[in-house]
Amino acid sequence: MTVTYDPLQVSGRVLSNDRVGAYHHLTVVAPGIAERTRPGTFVAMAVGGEHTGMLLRRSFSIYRTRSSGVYGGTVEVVFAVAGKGTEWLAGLRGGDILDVIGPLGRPFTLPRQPVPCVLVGGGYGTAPLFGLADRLRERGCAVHMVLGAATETRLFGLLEARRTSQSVEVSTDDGSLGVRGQVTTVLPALLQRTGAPVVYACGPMAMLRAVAAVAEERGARSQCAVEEAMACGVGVCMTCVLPVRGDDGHVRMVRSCTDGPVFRGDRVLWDEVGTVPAGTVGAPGAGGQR
Amino acid sequence: MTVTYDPLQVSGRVLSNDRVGAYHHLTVVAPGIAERTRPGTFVAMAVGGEHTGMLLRRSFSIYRTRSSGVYGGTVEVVFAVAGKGTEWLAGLRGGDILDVIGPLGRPFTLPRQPVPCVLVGGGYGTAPLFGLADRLRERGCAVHMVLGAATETRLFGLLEARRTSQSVEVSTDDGSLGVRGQVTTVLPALLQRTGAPVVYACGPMAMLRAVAAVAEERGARSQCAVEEAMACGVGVCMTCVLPVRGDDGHVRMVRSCTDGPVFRGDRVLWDEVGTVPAGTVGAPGAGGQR
Amino acid sequence: MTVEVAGVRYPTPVMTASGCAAAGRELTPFLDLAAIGAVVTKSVMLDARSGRATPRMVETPSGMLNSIGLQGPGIDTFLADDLPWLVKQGAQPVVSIAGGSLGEYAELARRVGMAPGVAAVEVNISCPNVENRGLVFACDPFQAARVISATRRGIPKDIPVLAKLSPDVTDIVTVAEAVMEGGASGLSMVNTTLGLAIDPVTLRPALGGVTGGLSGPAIRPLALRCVWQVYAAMPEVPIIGIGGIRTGFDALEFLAAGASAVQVGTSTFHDPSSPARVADELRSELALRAAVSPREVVGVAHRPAGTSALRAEVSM
Amino acid sequence: MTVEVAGVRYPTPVMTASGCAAAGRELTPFLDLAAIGAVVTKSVMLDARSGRATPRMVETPSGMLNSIGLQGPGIDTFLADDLPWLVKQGAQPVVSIAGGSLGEYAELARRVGMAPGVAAVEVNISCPNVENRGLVFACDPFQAARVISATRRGIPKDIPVLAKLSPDVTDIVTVAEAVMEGGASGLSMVNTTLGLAIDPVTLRPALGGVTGGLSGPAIRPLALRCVWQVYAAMPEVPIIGIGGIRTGFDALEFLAAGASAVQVGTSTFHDPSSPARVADELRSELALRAAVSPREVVGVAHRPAGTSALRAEVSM
Ligand SMILES: Cc1cc2nc3c(=O)[nH]c(=O)nc-3n(C[C@H](O)[C@H](O)[C@H](O)COP(=O)(O)OP(=O)(O)OC[C@H]3O[C@@H](n4cnc5c(N)ncnc54)[C@H](O)[C@@H]3O)c2cc1C
Ligand SMILES: Cc1cc2nc3c(=O)[nH]c(=O)nc-3n(C[C@H](O)[C@H](O)[C@H](O)COP(=O)(O)OP(=O)(O)OC[C@H]3O[C@@H](n4cnc5c(N)ncnc54)[C@H](O)[C@@H]3O)c2cc1C
Ligand SMILES: Cc1cc2nc3c(=O)[nH]c(=O)nc-3n(C[C@H](O)[C@H](O)[C@H](O)COP(=O)(O)O)c2cc1C
Ligand SMILES: Cc1cc2nc3c(=O)[nH]c(=O)nc-3n(C[C@H](O)[C@H](O)[C@H](O)COP(=O)(O)O)c2cc1C
Ligand code: FES
Ligand code: FES
Repeated sequence: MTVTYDPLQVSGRVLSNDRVGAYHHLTVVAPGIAERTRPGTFVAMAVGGEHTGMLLRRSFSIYRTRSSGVYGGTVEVVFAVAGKGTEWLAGLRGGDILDVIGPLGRPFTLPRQPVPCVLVGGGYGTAPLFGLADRLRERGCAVHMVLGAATETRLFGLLEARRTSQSVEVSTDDGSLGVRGQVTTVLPALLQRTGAPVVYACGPMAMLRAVAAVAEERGARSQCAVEEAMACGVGVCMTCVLPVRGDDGHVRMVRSCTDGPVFRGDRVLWDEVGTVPAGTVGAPGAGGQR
Repeated sequence: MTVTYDPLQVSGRVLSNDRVGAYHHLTVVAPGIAERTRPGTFVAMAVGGEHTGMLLRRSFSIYRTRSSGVYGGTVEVVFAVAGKGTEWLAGLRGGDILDVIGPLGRPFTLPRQPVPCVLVGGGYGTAPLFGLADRLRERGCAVHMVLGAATETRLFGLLEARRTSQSVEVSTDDGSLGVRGQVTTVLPALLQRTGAPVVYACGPMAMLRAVAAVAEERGARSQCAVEEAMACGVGVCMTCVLPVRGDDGHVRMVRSCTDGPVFRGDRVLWDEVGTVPAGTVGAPGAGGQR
Repeated sequence: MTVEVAGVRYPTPVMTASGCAAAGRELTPFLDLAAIGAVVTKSVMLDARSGRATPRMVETPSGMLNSIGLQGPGIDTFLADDLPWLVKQGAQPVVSIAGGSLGEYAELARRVGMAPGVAAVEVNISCPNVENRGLVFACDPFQAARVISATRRGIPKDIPVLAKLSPDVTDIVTVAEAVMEGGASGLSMVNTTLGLAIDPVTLRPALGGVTGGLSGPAIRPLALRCVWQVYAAMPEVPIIGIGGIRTGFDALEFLAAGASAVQVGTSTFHDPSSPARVADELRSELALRAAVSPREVVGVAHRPAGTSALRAEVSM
Repeated sequence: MTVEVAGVRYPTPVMTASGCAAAGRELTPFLDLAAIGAVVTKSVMLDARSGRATPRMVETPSGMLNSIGLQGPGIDTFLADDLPWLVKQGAQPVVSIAGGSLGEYAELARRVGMAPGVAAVEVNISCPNVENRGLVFACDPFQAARVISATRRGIPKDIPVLAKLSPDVTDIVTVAEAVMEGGASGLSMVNTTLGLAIDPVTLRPALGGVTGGLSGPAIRPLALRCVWQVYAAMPEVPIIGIGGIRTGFDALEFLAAGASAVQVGTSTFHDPSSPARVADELRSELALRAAVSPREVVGVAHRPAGTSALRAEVSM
């Protein structure tokens, strides 16, 4: 509904682009974006160069920002090569120009009280949690992290997590590091032990859904950053929707770019993502625009 | 009708890409192409990278080749930035990969006797004449060159011409170097002086037409390398045609990529390029494929 | 660079395209809504619509497919919230409406016709007609004309009604003639063309809605051809050119082919400042050709070679 | 990877597209003509044709426009020179014919029908009918069907006649049904879609022929949609998919949508080895999905989600 922050469109210069395990860590000089960034927001990057056939921007959670420095403010993202756009991004070298819009979307909501918090990241989904952790600590919240991935090389930020968090738990599907299993294998006990009333999560949809369910069972709130295919990233196209129950109890198809990417876990109809659930406001439409 | 040489398709590595006056001098490692190159043939380069919206190759006369070297055989071209494809080429750096097909087309026909020859180049059109000059000298022909351009910075290869040719004349439209005027301002006297029975020319269509006319007036033969927009460069699309009179006296729309780019100047219907002259074989077609 | 289209004056010839700018609000960080040609709003229907299931988009070479399904709040919310907001911003609101039946279009027109501040009404006729086996209005000259007359009746005389045509027809001139006879004040050309993509994992259609609308630079030559054909047949009819416009030169192409103004859609997703940037670039393209106003180039591509004064001024 | 289309077996499902490979000769430095699916030759007319004036092409975003005007040597030269040469190479020649009247198609068919070595005849019906105000045959189901029956009569029973459809129609299924009733053995889908571009210097149409055919990846979603619609209506009809195919996955998309084979056109201009390369890539795409033959994926996109065994094998 509302644009929380005024995003900027910046033609930035790439400062560095390094491999980190299975991921790429990209730093771009993008003055002005850092100052506006709050944890959980994202950037949308133009890919492919001027005469590309790829029209749509690619979205990435903001990993870190620096408001200034020798080169001016920077934005950092961590990404996996998933297709042709990220492949192009992976080929960027220092000095190349990159068009960035950000910050976009709504950030994680921070607790008013200094409560213990659990932060769950799946794969590169850990990236936006470090900025969140900083903010939480500033407010006196104890930060416990859970990092999960398919395999060890797909974990991101383990050392950083260990350095900065009260506790860190790790799960991998193949057991190559930490507990063999999913983040939800370790989450219930951690919630129990820490008594955390809130869980923050970023990662694949299946993980978010499972985390939201565990949180709900334990009476904790969850804040989940989702990833839906976005054509515009700024709220004008209506491609990025998912079914979310509003304060009024009604389910609506809600834009994840402007109303998200962070949603309350108990509000998303996880099982019905990819459908228009019966009873959604305006459903089922008879006919309509293709 | 026939493919004179077997072209190769090579994924080459850029060795260097330097500015030379108003032009760019690009050297690509493209093993195999050098051995097949004869003066007047050209290469077609893919532009824009893998996910580009630019589907068609760009054609360039071959300036020089080296059959081998530390890096393997190389091909060199000289080009002006004309639009988005050449702009992209201008941005290439050493080490970048470039897809090259060549050599394409028919070369200049060499005289059987060691006669004096006049070589006329307009702008970057001089580039393919140096290889031709080498071959002519090998056969004992005296080589006289005329270089023309709009202005001094658009002349290419003047020093090289001076170093290697019997005589060099220069014309510029603005008089910034040499004679003020066109190549045809100096050509008649040069033909007279040298008694050359053949003129070789490469440059803009208007220049070729004028050169062919002067040659014809003086009873000399001309060999002109034309530049028509080409979609395929290899003879399959029929986009690159111009009206040419054949040995049988009939005018046909002839492909400049496979039947050219070098044509006898007295065979091209210069005034009717861009039309289908009345009397052309198969003209006027009633209806037809769009 | 103001232009007049069907009696209404717009600050520039470059508007947003329906469905690519929502109701304008989200673009305010990137451009000044009052300074662009117009804000053409997302097609609104009578009632709230959830739209289709996701995935709703697929990127394609130099284009994209979308299958949104006209998600929206319904006309009453639109008229209560979005329209007054746009008017307050000083924007020129062109309201796009879409319906499933003649009655729905008529009712929409009645309500929009009573709202203050509407610059023009654009009628999206690329909708299935629920009363005619779901056939799209825009693909049938007769039905298309009926929708336009039903709409026209509800809209005050001084507000132009623009019929938005689909390119997916054998003969676009016939449809254009029909809607003009039906009472349209001008034409918006074109809507998306129907396309499909296959998902690499499921090998099923990639879009939730199976087929979707293809847009972006990929379709520009097709859209330009439609404008060219209709202008050639009816040079007096105001046309707004739409389809794959990304640069000022692209906009100029549409003007030369016969459009009096243009809309920028998909390009906004790449660069949200597009409608403003394209206008700036168009200004330079016109200056380069010593054209004093956009009007001067409208339809110029139809004049015999050499008869336009514009040519001589260019050196490219 | 052999496939059968309308009773003829081809070494691979990937053929050249008419007008994008001449009569095959020029591609020999880049691929083995005998190893590709088929060489579909440039549409040939009864008499020699000069074609249109240049410029004959414009590059467009992810596509191109062409206006060649069917330049060619005429059927007799073709049958005397090109066809025997192709047969000698061991290629599968699919002969494309084009005419301006029913009589011309009939006469072409008669002559092609007598020539040895023809694998199939493809009928390019995207030509103006000189006997019907220049209206394109392919845009009128009735005329399209008449051309096909006139052609069919001249061709021996064992040689399939493929009707090549234009996407520029309101309802492609109707045209498909008509040509099948007219006696077509299968469908080649699709030809180029009509487009236009403006020259930046003259501001006149950039093509000598004013409008031209748009091809390349830009039109792939449109072509796929046509194949999807026709297969959905007539799953038993053999379809050859054409339009913007550049990679093996693109070819797979067409198979999944319902094509039994594909043709590669514009991509050949970028990479002259395309018809062979796309087949190689298609082989990998099939292997990735544990499909043993191309047949297995034909039309798979139409089966309800989850019912195909292919899905489980992919990990992308
Ligand atoms: C809010 C948000 C935050 C994200 N944060 C990160 C991050 O921090 N690190 C990271 O590696 N990835 C992140 N992603 C996913 C990332 O955007 C996709 O991996 C990327 O768009 C794939 O582009 P591609 O061209 O490589 O893939 P292709 O498959 O070639 O892309 C084709 C189209 O589909 C879209 N698409 C494909 N996969 C996804 C996806 N998973 N999510 C959204 N759109 C997709 C692309 O944007 C593009 O439009 C995020 C996505 C969103 C929406
Ligand atoms: C046989 C041959 C030899 C050539 N040799 C040289 C050379 O040595 N040096 C050099 O600078 N240029 C040469 N050219 C011209 C060169 O190919 C064009 O300048 C180049 O294609 C322009 O591409 P672009 O993308 O920058 O321009 P754009 O205008 O963006 O190109 C759009 C399309 O038009 C075609 N096109 C545009 N201008 C020309 C042109 N003049 N000739 C042919 N096609 C054109 C392009 O190939 C492309 O398909 C040669 C052309 C031919 C046919
Ligand atoms: C995501 C999306 C949504 C659209 N929604 C509408 C719509 O609601 N009403 C309408 O008339 N056109 C709609 N269109 C079509 C555009 O207004 C425009 O006609 C078309 O996209 C071609 O222009 P473009 O290539 O500049 O996008 C939509 C297009 C897109 C891409
Ligand atoms: C330069 C060119 C010439 C063509 N000539 C013919 C032709 O003679 N007959 C025909 O049926 N199709 C012709 N076509 C259409 C192609 O065969 C094909 O249907 C179309 O280009 C779409 O496929 P593509 O995107 O792979 O090129 C031609 C296409 C191009 C680009
Ligand atoms: S991505 Fe366009 S509205 Fe969310
Ligand atoms: S460029 Fe294709 S035939 Fe000459």
